[in-house]
Amino acid sequence: MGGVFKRDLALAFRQKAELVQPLMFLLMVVTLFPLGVGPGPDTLQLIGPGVIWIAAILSSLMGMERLFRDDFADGSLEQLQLSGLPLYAVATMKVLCHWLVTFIPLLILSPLLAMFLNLTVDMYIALVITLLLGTPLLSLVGAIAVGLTVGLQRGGVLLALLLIPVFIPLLIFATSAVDAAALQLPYRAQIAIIGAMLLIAMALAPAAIAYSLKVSQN
Amino acid sequence: MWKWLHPYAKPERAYQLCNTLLPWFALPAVVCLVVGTIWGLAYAPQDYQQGDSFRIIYIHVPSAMLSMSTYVAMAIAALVGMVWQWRTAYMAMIAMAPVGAVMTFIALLTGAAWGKPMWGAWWVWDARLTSELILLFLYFGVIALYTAFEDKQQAGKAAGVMALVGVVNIPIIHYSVEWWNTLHQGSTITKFDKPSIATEMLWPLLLNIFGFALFIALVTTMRLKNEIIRREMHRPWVQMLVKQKETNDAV
Amino acid sequence: MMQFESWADFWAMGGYAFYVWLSFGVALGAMALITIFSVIEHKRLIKQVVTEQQRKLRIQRAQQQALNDTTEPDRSN
Amino acid sequence: MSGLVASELSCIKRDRVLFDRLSFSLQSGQLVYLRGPNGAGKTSLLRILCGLSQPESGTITWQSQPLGEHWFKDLIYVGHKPGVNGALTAIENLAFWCRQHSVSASLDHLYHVLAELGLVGMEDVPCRTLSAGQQRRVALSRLWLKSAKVWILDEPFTALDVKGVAQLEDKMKAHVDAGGAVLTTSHQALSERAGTVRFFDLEYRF
Repeated sequence: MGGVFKRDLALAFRQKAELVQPLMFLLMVVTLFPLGVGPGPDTLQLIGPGVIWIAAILSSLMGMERLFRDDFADGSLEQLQLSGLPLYAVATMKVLCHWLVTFIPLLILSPLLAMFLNLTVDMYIALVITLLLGTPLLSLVGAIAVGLTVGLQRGGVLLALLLIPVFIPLLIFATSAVDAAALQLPYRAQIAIIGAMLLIAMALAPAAIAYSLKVSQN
Repeated sequence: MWKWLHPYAKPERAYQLCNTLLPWFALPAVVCLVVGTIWGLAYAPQDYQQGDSFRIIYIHVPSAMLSMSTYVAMAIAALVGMVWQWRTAYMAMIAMAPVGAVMTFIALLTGAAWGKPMWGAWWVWDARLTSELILLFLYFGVIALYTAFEDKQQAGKAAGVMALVGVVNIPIIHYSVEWWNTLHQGSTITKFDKPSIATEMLWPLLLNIFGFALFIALVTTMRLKNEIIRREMHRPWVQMLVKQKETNDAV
Repeated sequence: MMQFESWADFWAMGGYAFYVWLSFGVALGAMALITIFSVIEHKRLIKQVVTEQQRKLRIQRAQQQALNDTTEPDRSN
Repeated sequence: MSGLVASELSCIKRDRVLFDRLSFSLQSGQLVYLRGPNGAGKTSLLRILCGLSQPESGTITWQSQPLGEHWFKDLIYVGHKPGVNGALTAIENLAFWCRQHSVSASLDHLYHVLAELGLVGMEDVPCRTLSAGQQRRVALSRLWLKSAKVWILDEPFTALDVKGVAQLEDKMKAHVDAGGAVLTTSHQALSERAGTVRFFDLEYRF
């Protein structure tokens, strides 16, 4: 199991372009908003949390395909399935690795985004907490859809079509937490709900990912 | 029940079952819809607040209710297909999807047409309308995934997984949208709440809900029949069936 | 007991005619469309099965023909 | 019954019946050569026998038990896709594979096997720079690494040169003589080096 993790990390760092591109995309999308709606600090603060979260979801959709695409195409996934290791565990490892290499850089980038959009310190703290809890959810649920579309030639847009509606609750609770932080209100409830969703996903998603990969192998 | 149901997992038997069920859905559906709609439009009393515009309720509420239930039914069919490996269950699931999407569309449009006189705007980000819109997206996702696959067996399984993911999400979406709505509700929006609906108003509504349900069942059976033929085209029983039909038509 | 005094009243729907009839019209239209599409599709599929059968028949005949062609020279000799 | 036994297998792909009620068995000491025209379902059958995909109906047992961990332990499958990641080197690919399949092979042994397959000097370059035949050799080197009872090989000779084909045939014969079993498909006939071959034919069905 550790082998999968190590290999995926090594692969991620060997294909740095794929790692960096979604991040650059994220940065550019966030830049578009002040240009589009005007640089008023209050406006930016108002839309900031939503913009960051929407950009995070979109950029994660861009890089999501990478999760199983190469392994499926070159047959490594077949060999993994025939190794006798439980597929759900292998899939979970891959998701964990994917999360680390996609979203940790995003977290590192987040202060810059917060500055661009004029977020207060309280808002930034709330944003980081929601990102920490919410992005694993993106990876886990996203992996199910990636598993389903991995065998298709043009899975990219379809993936977004499948996932965007599913991610709406996360977007709502996450932005509402940051909004609450802006008004100095407690936002524990939102965090708790995101945490609960994450727990449900952690319980159900691995089996669903394994199943969807099996469907794709058929 | 399992023993009784199992033979119908075979497409051929399922097709026969569809044929027997079809008239039982068709006739009551038409009767319920016609009676319910005429009753609702002409005989039900006016709402003292909304006047006659409230009559849209007779299609808005049934379609909104049943668009959700159809999605749940899809997920149940997918689960049955997954657990017992029934090919027909997946076919039934995919037969339901377009009907459910149409119901969602009707619910959205009637919601907008109702909203215009009530709120003064065609589209208001009301909790129920927003959930319906997201539900429509979920339907789109399932249908798009199904059509993307060349191998329909695989397509059914994949769309089934997505339907299940969606059904786990529906309550969360519902709750989250309601949360979001109360949070951002600046102006006072009168919701669709039916304040103590009178019984004379209720009967046609119930009739129409029933009629819509039967209509969905009817179209689903028709589409299921199509799906079975499409998938079993090369099997002898389909060819026999068509031949029989041809000779019947000739006579 | 009908709620409206006259037919004109009924069609006017208390001033909400456009919204009410739009809703009912579109609902009816959408439901009719999906039913009609399903029926058309059924007919199309049946036709497809028939053409499939005819194609199979043609293939069979061609094979038979080919078989006859190869055996005929033997007979003439 | 010991060995790999499949009974009453049916497979439907794209709503076409590839095979129906097919029974098949593979015993130790057998080299079975699966023949059939394109689209007859050779690859589908192999993948079903491996346990990669599920048949429409029917059962498969290995040593009288349904396919499970004990089967994967005894199986090497080399499919159309080599299962070699292009960004990793041959050594990395093989080391990872060995670890996944709980095969303990030292680094020296890996180098040795790759050398035997004529890949000296290509052990530590990214696999995407290798030619198709060389990648195929990397994939096939699994046969040298894991001691499995059953080999299921889907078109193993594709892209191999004459020497490679001969080497693989020798390896297959040695495996069968040692009591192993091989199930393979190919578009070219096996030469005599491979030893006695049983044929199993799949027909194209409409």
